[in-house]
Amino acid sequence: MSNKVAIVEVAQLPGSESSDNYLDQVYWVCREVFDKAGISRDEVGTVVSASSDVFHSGMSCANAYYWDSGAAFLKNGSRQDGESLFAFIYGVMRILTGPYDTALVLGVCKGSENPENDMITHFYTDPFYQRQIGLNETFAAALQMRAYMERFNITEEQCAKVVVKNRENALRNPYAHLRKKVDLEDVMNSERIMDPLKKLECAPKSEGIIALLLASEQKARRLTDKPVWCKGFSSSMDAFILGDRDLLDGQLKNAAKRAYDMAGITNPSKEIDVAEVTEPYAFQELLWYEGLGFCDTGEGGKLLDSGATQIDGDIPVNPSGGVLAMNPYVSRGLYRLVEVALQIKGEAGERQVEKEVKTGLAHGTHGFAGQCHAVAILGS
Amino acid sequence: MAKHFQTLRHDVWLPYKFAVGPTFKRFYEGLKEKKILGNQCPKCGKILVPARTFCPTCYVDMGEWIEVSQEGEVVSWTLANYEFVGRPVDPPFIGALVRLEGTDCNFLHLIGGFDLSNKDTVRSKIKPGTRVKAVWSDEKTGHLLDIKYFEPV
Amino acid sequence: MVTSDKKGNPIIEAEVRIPYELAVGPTWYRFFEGFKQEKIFGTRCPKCNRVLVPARTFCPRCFVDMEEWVEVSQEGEIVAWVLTDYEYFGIPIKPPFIGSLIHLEGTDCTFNHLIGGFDLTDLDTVRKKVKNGMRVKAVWEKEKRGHILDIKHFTPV
Amino acid sequence: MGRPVAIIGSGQTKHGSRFDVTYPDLVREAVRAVFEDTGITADDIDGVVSGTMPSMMEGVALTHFYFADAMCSVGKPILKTETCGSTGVSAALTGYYWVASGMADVILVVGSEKMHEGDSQATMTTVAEPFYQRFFISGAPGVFSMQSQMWMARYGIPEDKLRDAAAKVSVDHHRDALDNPYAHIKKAVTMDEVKNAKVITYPCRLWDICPNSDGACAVVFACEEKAKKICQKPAWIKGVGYRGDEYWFGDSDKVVWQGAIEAAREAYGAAGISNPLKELDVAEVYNPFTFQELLYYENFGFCDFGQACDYTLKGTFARGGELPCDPSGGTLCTNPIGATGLIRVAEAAMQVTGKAGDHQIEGAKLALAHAMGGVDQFNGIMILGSEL
Repeated sequence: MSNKVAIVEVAQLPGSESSDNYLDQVYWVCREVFDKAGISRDEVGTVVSASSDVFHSGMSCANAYYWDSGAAFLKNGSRQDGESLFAFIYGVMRILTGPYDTALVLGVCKGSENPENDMITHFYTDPFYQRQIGLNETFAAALQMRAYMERFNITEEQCAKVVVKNRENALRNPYAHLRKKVDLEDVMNSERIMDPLKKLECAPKSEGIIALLLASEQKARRLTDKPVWCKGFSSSMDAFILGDRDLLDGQLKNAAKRAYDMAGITNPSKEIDVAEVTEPYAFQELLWYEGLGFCDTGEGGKLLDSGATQIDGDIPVNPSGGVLAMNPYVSRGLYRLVEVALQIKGEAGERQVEKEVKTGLAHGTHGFAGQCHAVAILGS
Repeated sequence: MAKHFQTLRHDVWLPYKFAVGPTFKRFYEGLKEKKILGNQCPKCGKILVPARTFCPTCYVDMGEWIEVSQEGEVVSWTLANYEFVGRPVDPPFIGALVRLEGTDCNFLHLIGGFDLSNKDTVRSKIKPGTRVKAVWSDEKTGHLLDIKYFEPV
Repeated sequence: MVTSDKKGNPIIEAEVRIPYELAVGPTWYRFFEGFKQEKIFGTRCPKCNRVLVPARTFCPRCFVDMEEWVEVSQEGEIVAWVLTDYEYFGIPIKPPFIGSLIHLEGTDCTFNHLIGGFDLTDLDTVRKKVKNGMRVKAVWEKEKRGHILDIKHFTPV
Repeated sequence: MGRPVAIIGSGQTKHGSRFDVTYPDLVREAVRAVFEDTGITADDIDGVVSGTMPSMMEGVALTHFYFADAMCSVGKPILKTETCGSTGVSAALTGYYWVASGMADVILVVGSEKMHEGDSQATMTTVAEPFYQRFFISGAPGVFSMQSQMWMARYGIPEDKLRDAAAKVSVDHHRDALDNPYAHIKKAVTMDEVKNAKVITYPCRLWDICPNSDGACAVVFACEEKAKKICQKPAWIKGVGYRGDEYWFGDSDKVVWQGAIEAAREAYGAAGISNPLKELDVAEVYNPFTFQELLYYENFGFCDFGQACDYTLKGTFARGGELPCDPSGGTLCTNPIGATGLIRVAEAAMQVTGKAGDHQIEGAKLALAHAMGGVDQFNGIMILGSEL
């Protein structure tokens, strides 16, 4: 995909619990994007947001509630439910189609107002089979982790080290929710809530309200010196029943391949300069390395051990601290995307990676054990 | 959840009636008779359990109903040690994927029948490929937990 | 447990209850603090000059902060009303009740609240009593809890 | 704008009370119907769009996971569009933009709802937030009752005349639904029955209000090349429009309703329509309430403000009239919410391709499909034509 749509500006709110009202926060983050881009609300063409009703503070038809706070009064807009990278993808499609030359993309989830994620994800289940066994996202992840350890000899320490790496990175990210260093021992000794999964290997429940302004090539060049181009994207869905799937060979490869093809990437481990992946459970970051083609199947643990995915490595993964440090369930995919955009712009502050960033990858996942994946490739 | 700022508590509290449909109805009736029922795809030949209306791969109506084996191998398992909403039983309990003999998918259920209080003991007891068999609850209501759990053979 | 619907189809009945706790935030907080003093506050938009009630953080159309607070009139005209006389699971107010849109004097939108203070059991009597354009005023509860229902209802003047 | 996009076929379930099947099986019924209608298979589809109402409606969250197999979306890219009552049209728009942008050639759009499994009024209550509006908005009928009163007051429409016009809308659509094999409510009603029916929220009476339905609809969107290859008579998308108002019900005018007016204007502009009454051959207007359908005639420019009752009473919008509206019986007779807007789109496509069977409007070439959502907040429109 040539340079047709760019991210012009981004704004994000921190993940920690805020006493502010939801609607005010949505307004502030949109206001910030407009002010940075130097445009008024009237100039915005279309608005696409991402939110899920169950993660939406107990209000149904979520986008009705924040419609005008999200700058969409009397605009042509829409909403994506579930993975927030969908909203980015849909925003890009709307600009490509026209007549709009700008799109505001919004991710909205005030996790502090919601009950535990496990309670909410339990309602992803069908009422007839998996709900009766008590399945939720953590339960499914634990089954996936055991299978991963046993099939490929991934060790518990390798999984735990993902937490150490990402939580350390989060110390440099002012927006991260958990900003406290943990060491390997802390992780290994944390409560085994769903053995082999330990408490510190599970992402928290965070706030996350985030906005970005997309523009067509012509418009983007007028609005910014540093456009970040959308190079490719895709998503892929897996079967619903957990027992019908190979939990270690899911749909990520499919989503990544389609996105790489669009972006003309043939060797991701060489061509991707930085990646932000959605790892609500620590071991998943290793498994996603494989799905994204950063290493071969079963080699995720070794890639981590090599140091390549550290912030100063060859292919830094989650320099922001990732989802383990901040998990605004619905908007976490857009947080990944915005972090990659900041890395490409060179505006990631203390968490800016050392190497030059030309091409970056953002990944989002939703559903049990990665039932649905989305991948977006950005470039300078 | 006491917070240091003013909040408004409200619950989403709603009633549902889920349509069971003929396929799960028959599956539940099997459970009442201590039978685990699957069915076979006429196209790819796979046997899926619980029984389905259609084959998720071939998208055709499933064919013949089959009583499947009550024994199988553990594919993956987790020892749950915390209380969560919707839990099938109080912790500790083991959730597992079990490949029942002769079937072509993994069956989500529980493993039990021995002391679960120590993770190391549990780990020595359950290995990949460990054979387990269904243990039935005394009372059958047409619910997945009519099978109490699977226990090592 | 599987039961049956009216036609004998198998169903499973269940209730789902999910708890949420919402941050009130400074604008609602100040608005409801006003209620404790029996005052209704709106805010004025510095750009379009409209006064909106309840008070807002920002103007939804101009997308700028609304920082000027104004106490608005407790009297206004009924713009529309509806008598609800059926019940459903979780209905927040016990029927019969009248929901309405009221144009409070000096504001530039309508305010959503109840009309009451008289017998609501018969639609025809209610229709004789309540007309669009009629003047109503706020009636306050004695005990205030910083809640939209600290105003008990609006009643004909 | 973008490349040409066509609808190459649609499929609907039998709508109504469907406790006979599970929710995914109901969805599959619509998908199988669209495969039959178009002759394509899952392999021909590049991506899937799913649309439903809030998770709270049926107690299963993120239903696109639940329907993954039933929608043939495994291994494919997916989008999940949800905009309250306008979901069906919003999902259709997603399918349209996906193809028009060149990012896919063939997209399957699926809308569904199984309202009998939940409590729709209780679910609607959760659409209003608990700080302010929840206590005063008594489900959907209350909102529309207030809207119709404001309309009556603004134009001085005599109550008897409005009552007669709304009753005629109800009588006509209940008769229309008898000719629609998929419709839910199949019962002819008389003017007297409508006017004397039980008051739900004054002035809305029982026969002025749509039912709760279970049902699903599937529509396939394709680019020009694929459409011409697969389908002999595609329905071309001539224009789309969508607008949303403020969240608070009391903030904007719902009589001269800018959201509805602007959504129509955007779609008409793209389709080159300047006189909708003359140029459109049929319209599938979202009409969960008889009074609201009348109000839409005015906002969509089918007639002047304050005139809808007169036009309706002389038969302009009935079958055989100048611009037949909702010959399918519309939302008034069938309302599986997440599917409802998509059914409007499917019906409009069927009309311009001559596939509407017993409720076909002869020679229809240009059709409008519409859906509304939120507390009178969202309006979405798609214009379909028989010619590219």
